[in-house]
Amino acid sequence: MGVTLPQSDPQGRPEHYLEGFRNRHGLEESGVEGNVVTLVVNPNIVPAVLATARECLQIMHLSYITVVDRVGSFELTYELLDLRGVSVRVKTAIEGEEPVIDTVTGIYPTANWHEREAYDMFGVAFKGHPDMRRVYMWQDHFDHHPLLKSFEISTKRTFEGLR
Amino acid sequence: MGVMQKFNEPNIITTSTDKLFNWARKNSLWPLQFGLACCAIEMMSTGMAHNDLDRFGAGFFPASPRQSDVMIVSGTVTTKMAERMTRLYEQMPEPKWVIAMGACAISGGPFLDGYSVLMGADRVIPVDVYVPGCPPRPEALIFGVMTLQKKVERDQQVGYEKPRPALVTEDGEFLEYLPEREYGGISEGKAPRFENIRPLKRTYVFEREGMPVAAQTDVGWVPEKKHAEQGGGQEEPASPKGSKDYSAKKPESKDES
Amino acid sequence: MGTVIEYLNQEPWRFLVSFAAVLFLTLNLAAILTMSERKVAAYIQGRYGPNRVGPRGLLQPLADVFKLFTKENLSPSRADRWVFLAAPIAMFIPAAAIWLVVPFAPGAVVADLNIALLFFISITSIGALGVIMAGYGSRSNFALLGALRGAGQLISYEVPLILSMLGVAVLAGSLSLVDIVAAQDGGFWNWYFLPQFPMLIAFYVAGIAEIKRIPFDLPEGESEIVGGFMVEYSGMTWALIQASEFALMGLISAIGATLFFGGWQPPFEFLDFGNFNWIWFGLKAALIMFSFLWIRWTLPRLRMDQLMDFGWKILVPLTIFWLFITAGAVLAFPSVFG
Amino acid sequence: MLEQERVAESAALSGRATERLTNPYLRNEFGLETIDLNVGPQHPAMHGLLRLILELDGETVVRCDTVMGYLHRCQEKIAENRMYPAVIPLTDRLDYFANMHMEHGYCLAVEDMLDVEIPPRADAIRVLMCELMRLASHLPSTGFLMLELGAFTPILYAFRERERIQNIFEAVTGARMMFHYLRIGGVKADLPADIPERIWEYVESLEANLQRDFVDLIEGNEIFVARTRGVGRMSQEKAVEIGVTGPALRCTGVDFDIRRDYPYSWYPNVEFDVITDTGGDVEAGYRVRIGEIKQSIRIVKQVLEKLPEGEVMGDVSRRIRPPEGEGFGRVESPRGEFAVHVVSDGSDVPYRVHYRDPSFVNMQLLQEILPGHYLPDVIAIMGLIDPVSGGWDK
Repeated sequence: MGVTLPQSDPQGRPEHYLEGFRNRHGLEESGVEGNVVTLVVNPNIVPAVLATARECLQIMHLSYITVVDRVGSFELTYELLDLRGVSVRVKTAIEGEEPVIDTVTGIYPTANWHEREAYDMFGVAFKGHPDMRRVYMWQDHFDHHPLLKSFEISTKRTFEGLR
Repeated sequence: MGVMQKFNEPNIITTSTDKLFNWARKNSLWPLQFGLACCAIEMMSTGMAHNDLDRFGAGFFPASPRQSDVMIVSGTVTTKMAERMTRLYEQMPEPKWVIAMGACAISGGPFLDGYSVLMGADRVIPVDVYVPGCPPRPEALIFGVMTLQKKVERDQQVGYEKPRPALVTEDGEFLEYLPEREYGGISEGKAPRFENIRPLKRTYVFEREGMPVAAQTDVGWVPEKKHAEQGGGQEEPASPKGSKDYSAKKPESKDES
Repeated sequence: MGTVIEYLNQEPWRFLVSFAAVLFLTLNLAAILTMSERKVAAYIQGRYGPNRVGPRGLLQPLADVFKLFTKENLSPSRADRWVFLAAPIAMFIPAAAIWLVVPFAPGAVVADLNIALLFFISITSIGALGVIMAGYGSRSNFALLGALRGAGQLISYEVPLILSMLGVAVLAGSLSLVDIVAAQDGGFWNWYFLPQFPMLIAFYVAGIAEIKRIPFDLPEGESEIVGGFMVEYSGMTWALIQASEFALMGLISAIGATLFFGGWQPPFEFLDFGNFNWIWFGLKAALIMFSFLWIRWTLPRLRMDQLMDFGWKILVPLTIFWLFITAGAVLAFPSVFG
Repeated sequence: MLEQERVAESAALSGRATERLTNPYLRNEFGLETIDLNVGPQHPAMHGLLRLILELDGETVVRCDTVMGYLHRCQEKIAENRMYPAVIPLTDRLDYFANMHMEHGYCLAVEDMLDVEIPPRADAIRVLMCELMRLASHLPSTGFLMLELGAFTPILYAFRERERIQNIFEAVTGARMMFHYLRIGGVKADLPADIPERIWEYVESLEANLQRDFVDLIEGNEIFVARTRGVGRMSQEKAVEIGVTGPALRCTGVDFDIRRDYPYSWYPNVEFDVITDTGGDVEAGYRVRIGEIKQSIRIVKQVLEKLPEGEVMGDVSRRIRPPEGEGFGRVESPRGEFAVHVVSDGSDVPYRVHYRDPSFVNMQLLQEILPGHYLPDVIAIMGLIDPVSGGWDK
């Protein structure tokens, strides 16, 4: 049985998706510009939001998970594509130095390695992840998370003049 | 070569056998299939039809290190790969050479401030020929192989002591991993030079017929006048600005480098 | 000068001198074949082969051999040393020994055994033993996999090899290669490749499998298990294994030329050179060797289960079926098939 | 002494290694007597530096674990340390078989933040270069597939074609592989005068010998069919679930192509059709790639016919300081969907650059579909995904 994809012209679909999310979850912010639906959501209901995206709205593809280290807090962006022109961005912000969030591997199995990479680079712990290991860095004696702003590299160029 | 070790300075027997075996080794340098990154693609196109490395007898790329003579380090050596690279270097049988191909293998290249990149393959294994470029053109790699052939031609079995690979400490005891300090230094992006690798004496001179003697330096042609005041840099070895001794203290003091 | 040849013709010396000549032939054949393989591969792939060493690259095998002489002979620390070192010898024996029974020219055969085919079969199985010893001896997973594949392939492809040769033995009525070549005299229409064409195909394919070349390259799966059983060998031991592989290739093509293309028999009566007929034998063997090289650089590799299916389910029934037909033909028309 | 250290080390890492040292006839939880084969970082068929730890029962793979990071070059950390235009040469070294696409992805992401209007000629040149790069990447990937199946000759023909494309790239951009030709807002320099004819000639010659060198030589070969039909077969749900994109997804029948579904740059003015296949196995992947080569040739011809006039660089100030916010770029690279997410904090240096590399995501297939295959099939499936280690290790 093949995968059924929505028809090709993304006319009313972004609004339809926004409706689907609005009446199922309490969203902090939400907006539609062009073919992109942007949602800002509380971290603990992220798996629920993605579950509705996957089951109810048939958005099949999780493109990537971006983690941004806003020094005090971490900003996660889940980019979902429905493979026919519309993309949905679910954004959350996790406070504190030790970010912990539920995993979405159960809903989108492709998130497995994205979350492992996020853990390896930022230390974001994903509760319930099948094998939470480092992806890139060597396991034994490297206990830093390199992409944190606190991990200084010695040849940091300072752009005072241009800041 | 038991009999060769008996003599301590070259004589008629060793020089003639050297000439024969060096001719043989020069003409059948089998590079190990050790492609790391983008330079591996240029290494492959060197072996392909357009510019053919097989013409020099070096076209047979054995996949196992046991049957190869040259290790062409083509690409970025990360710290995680450095340990594998030294193990591969150890597994190669003795008359072995290393060509560091590409800026990454020479000195870390465009990833200078990478936290997991080893600043050059010569930090862990002795390198014979450096082929600059990012990635170097296939012709440059062929020029590197020809340069290595010239170096192999002048090899001597007696009276020339090859530098020890990195995984063997002063008293000859094997190390399993790179020493802790090696990891530490790297994560701050300024890995110290590994001090018990003595830099190779740069005795190599590239003979080009018809060029003035001064031009035959290894640092490329230098104008006559400038060359003179440089003290004719050809004789004394161009050692780096003084390799610092890092073994004693932990390199956490930032101001030192 | 005549007396020296007289003296050398007596039994103990004759065998020693001819065995030395055969060994010299085998090693040189291996060297020539490595060079021709690289050149043929190059021209198939649209590039020049080695042409910098000596005149047009002809000294390349010499350079390779001398370099491999002076290579350090490593053996892994956990390896079983004696099995590790005995394996190349066990693989080189069949390649060197079987040349004794091959008739090069009329009357020019080292040992005219009347059971030459039986001798050929029994000695080639030592090669299979050599592969297993090499794989087991070097104690690495890749070598173990290569050895098990080699054992499976070599032993199971000896069956069609034997059956395909029996057809010729039935026709010629004797196992001795000299008689088989003698039975094929007259023009090329008397050669056995016409009545035994399916057997020739089976022999050719089983021969490729016997010498472990693509598409039956599994023991030394270049891109899967890196070097197969040869992964831990370096220097002279590796060179001996390579030499045995190429010599066996030359040998299989020589035996093929003898059985199916009438050994040193000229294709037409008037082309008979008397004692110089070995030119025909060399030409036929060279053509078969070239076809092995040609196939190596065009076809991909089979998988282990496909290899086994092809061997047992296609080659063996084909050869048995054609063996019955040959036997029936010989019984039904004794005059025609003599 | 060395042995004990290794045993202690492996005891720390995973228990099974130590048990195996003491009891060689160890059975795993399925009751199978398996050996651990370490298809290590340096392997002729691993498309770069990937280490597969295969648990083999005989020759069948029982479990597969991938270890990556052997070419982790800290691209994202260095990108946070460079000014916006200086990151472009770094993106070339991401997926070094599709350099143009990487640059294009990053430039689209930054242009998404700046409100700059890219001249149509620059867009057309970008599409032309990207399609030539797709040719120069699909041809060697079919060649590598055949190399891993054991045939040594197709890779030579593939690289002969790639050399010719690289000559064209050298004439246009000045470099063979690391072009740094795209700029934020347009393209560095206009095409030289004779380039359109040269590209047209080359594309004609490629169309002629594509049939002779690649399709006739490979497609009908029984051994190729035996080795690839039904190998690595995956259903459409499994492929979409794992997030596979590019030829590996299209070979299962899902017709998703970013150039058509999320149109960018000049692709709306070019017609081409998305090649899909129903097999879902390695042979289908090969057929999809050959089909895409033909489509790329068609696109290149259309772009050459309708190449618009005008300058090639939009009006972008020399110092690029995008306003605070985020930029998104998504491009169809030869291996799948390459997406870039740039976060800027109003300064000259990107605050965070995140690359979504297709090889990284497609490689999750290995853990899903490998168990049950033979060892040679593992190599064929690597040919289906055709990952590049610069991409997945970033």
